[in-house]
Amino acid sequence: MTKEELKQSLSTHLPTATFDEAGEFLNIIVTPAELLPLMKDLRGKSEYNFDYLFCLTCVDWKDHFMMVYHLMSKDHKHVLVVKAKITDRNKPEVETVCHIWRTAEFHEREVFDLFGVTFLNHPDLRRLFLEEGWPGWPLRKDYVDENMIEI
Amino acid sequence: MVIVGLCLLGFLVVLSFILGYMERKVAAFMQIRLGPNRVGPKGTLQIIADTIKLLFKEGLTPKASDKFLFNLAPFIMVITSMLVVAPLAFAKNFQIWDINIGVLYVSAISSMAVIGILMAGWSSYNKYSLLGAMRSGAQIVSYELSIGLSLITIVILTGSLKLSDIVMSQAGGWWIFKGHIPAIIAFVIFIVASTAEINRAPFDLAEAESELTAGFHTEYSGMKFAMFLLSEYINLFVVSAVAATLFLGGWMPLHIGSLHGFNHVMDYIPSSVWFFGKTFFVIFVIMWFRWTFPRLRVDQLLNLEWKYLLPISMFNLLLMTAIAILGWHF
Amino acid sequence: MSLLGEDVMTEDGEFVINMGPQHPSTHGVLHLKVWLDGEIIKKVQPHLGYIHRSIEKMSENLSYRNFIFATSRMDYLSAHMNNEACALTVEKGLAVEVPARAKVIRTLMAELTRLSSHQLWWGCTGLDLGAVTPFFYAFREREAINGIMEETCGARLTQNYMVPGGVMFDLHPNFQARTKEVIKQIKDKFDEYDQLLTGNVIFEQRTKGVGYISKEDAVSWGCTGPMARASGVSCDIRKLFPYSAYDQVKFEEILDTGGDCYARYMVRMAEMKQSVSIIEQLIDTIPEGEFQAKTKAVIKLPKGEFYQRVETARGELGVYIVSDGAASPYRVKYRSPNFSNLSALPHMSKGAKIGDLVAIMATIDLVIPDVDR
Amino acid sequence: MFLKEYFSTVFKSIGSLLKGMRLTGYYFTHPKEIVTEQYPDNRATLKMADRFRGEVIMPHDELNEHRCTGCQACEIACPNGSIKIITQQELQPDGKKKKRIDTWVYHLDLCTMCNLCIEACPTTAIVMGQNFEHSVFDKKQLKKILNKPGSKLKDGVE
Repeated sequence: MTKEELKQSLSTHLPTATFDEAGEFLNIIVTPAELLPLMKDLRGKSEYNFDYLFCLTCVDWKDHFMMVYHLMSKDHKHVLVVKAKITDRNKPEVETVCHIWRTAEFHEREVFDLFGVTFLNHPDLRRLFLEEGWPGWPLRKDYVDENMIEI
Repeated sequence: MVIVGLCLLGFLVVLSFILGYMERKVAAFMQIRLGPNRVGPKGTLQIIADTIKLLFKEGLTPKASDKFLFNLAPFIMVITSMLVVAPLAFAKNFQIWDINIGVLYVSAISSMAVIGILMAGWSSYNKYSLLGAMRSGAQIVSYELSIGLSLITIVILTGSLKLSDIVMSQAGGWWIFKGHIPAIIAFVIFIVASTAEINRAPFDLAEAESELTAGFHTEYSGMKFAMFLLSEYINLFVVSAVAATLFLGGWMPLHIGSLHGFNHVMDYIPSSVWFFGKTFFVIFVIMWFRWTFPRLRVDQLLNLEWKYLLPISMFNLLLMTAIAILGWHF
Repeated sequence: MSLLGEDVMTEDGEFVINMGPQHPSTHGVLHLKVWLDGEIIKKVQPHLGYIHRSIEKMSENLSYRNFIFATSRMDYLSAHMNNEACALTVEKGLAVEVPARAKVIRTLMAELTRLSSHQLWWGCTGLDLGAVTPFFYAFREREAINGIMEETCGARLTQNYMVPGGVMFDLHPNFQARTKEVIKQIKDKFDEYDQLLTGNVIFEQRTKGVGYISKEDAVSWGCTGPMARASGVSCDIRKLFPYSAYDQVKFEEILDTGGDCYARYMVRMAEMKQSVSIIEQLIDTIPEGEFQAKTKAVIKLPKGEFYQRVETARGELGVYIVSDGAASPYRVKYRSPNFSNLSALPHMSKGAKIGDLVAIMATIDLVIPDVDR
Repeated sequence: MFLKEYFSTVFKSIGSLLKGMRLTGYYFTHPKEIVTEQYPDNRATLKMADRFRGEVIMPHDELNEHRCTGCQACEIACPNGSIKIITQQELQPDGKKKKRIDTWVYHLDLCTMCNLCIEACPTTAIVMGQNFEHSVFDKKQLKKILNKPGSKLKDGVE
């Protein structure tokens, strides 16, 4: 499907979502609660068939977190960016998608490690790169490390 | 007797130096590099420098290890490998102990090496060591069979277990030429199985550097580690010497039928040169294996033995018996 | 956690060993906790982060010209492609047209890097499987390519040759002649590679049927590069989303359906030949002209998000830049190929033997700095 | 048929192994193929590529003059902060004040040889040197001051 068709189809599928077409790919922005059902449909429905999650990350926008999922379909060759806006900065939580795409398991651990976003129902949510008990979440914008050398 | 023993010890240490140097140079030339070339002329003293380094290194003993067995294992390794040297005929009329069951002695003592390996692996209290030792146990126990069977093919031809008799029986020609195809097959099987027996690549599963870091001698350092190396080289020498004695005529010079002129010239070369020449040729072939092939996996190793080497050598033995009975050998 | 004690053996009688962080075949500081039943692997758990250098955080504080250098240190064997990915992303944000000459130079350099990276991999695979000699033969050819790199880019491994808008310098005058000569040499050596490993019965036994991953699993685990192509997943970014000069050359996307270590090996071997063919097509037709487009001294990307993918020697590298209009990126995410490929390792090595684990790791072609970033 | 298969496997396997041995045997008997670089011995003839990036150097001419105006473009361009330029104001004969470098500090231990400072320099005051033998026993020696004592800015370089 082209960008337009995808938008058309998705806006009927999920009317509450907002879209952003400024970039290269079509972006769909949803709430964390809507994320998992949408993702299941995107993977499961044959007209979308997004079988390949090629990038999963998070952006800290100081007042909220934005989970970013880059999806691609190997068959249809279309790309979609799903974004989930997490407004609760103190207790960021979102459903895991690692049962839909296995690659999400490691990527979500990375996001948990560096941003402190908790993925509900994740099978093995531990720190990935940093040791257990590391203070803070390094990729957050307000992270302060006393050992950091300012250049 | 004591003097002979000390001489033999010194000889074996020097021999392992030579083999160590040879291995490095063979490896280097096969790998398009120069190898040791800094210490001494052409790097000949490199191995001595390494020995001195190992001598002065601290011999660490893991805290939780079984200290007695841990310290005993390298000695067992060296002693068992040295024992096998006794019945070998190094040159004409030069044999330390011409025991009348020489072949049996060789194959019995050489299979003792596994005890040292198991001891080292178990007492180290290291999981890699234990895995390496277990692999080695399975390996040596199974390859022992093929070695025995290929040795017996020659014993059938000679009718004697005495190594000096075996050498004398090859005065007219070496068994590898006289014994038709079965002797060649037995020779190949012997080389393959003994490579496995002495834990050298491609059968170095007990060490398996890329899997088990260093296998059974992971925890050894300093002089104790050097003893493992020493025993490895002595084993290499012994195995090659046995192959040379049984199949390539020991110290017997190369004689071709009735070419008397040629045979006469060959007789002028000292018998010890013949012996060591043959031995080093076999050593070179084993080194050649090591620097060419990838390592087998543990189940493939056992497959090779039980599915290929053992049936072939059994059949080969049958064939050889038939040949010996019918007197078809030369 | 102590090495001994409860970690030695689980209640089910499984043996727990720690492979790494210092281990001869983990290709860097990767730590694998392996649960064993005898020789058979029950479970593998990778522990990462021993060389995490937080390149993503560093990039947030560096300008758009400067942040590229650090990516050479991610997958150091495909430093060119990493740099290229960053440069392409910045160019996408700036909407700068790269001169045709720079495009061809980038492609040539990327293919040379791929060739040398695959050669190193070939040597290391041999080494991991216990054959030491291939390593030295591989390094001989790699050395020639590194020599070319050194002459044109000024460095052998971490070249930092790509800049936003093109390449840092023009090609060295010797480049064409020397590359042609080296390519000719390398083509002759492929035969030796086959003699030493490809046809070898021990090698075939060690790799065939080992570490199987199906097509569906490969997509789901996010595997890319030769590893996914060996399972039949068409994922060559050079074909799917051509960048630089890949639309001007003819080459095949190598696909295999084996999905095992041997298929991965064969895919890489065939890819080397494709790289040679790409270089041969481009080497005589390097267009004249500028090698760098004019960019401002201080680059500022417009507000927005930019994503660019390139095919490195190990798979798909994605660079995701979020810009807030300032002189340095607001957020940079590197979707590194090794990270996803490694995540499939526990799945692939289940039921294999210890020796197989080494073979699987070798044919995934792990570069740990790229996993940890 | 089973036997035929069995023996063909055996022969094929041995053949494939011999192929490998032939190759290593070839190299063993052809020592001319050895490619080892005899590094410390060939130091006299060793020539690095002219673009090789070994370290940052500041060329001085025979009058002990360099081309650095102290604009600090390199310092800004350096991603690692391995360059530190200390400048001072100098009173010119015509009464104007002019910036001039006092010390040009180069932390070789931090440098990644990325060449960005050389690219940034507007007066080509610094270039990459070919020397790569940087090992020292004291880390402090890796902090270098590139402008020679008593050197001054070359006339005409702005």
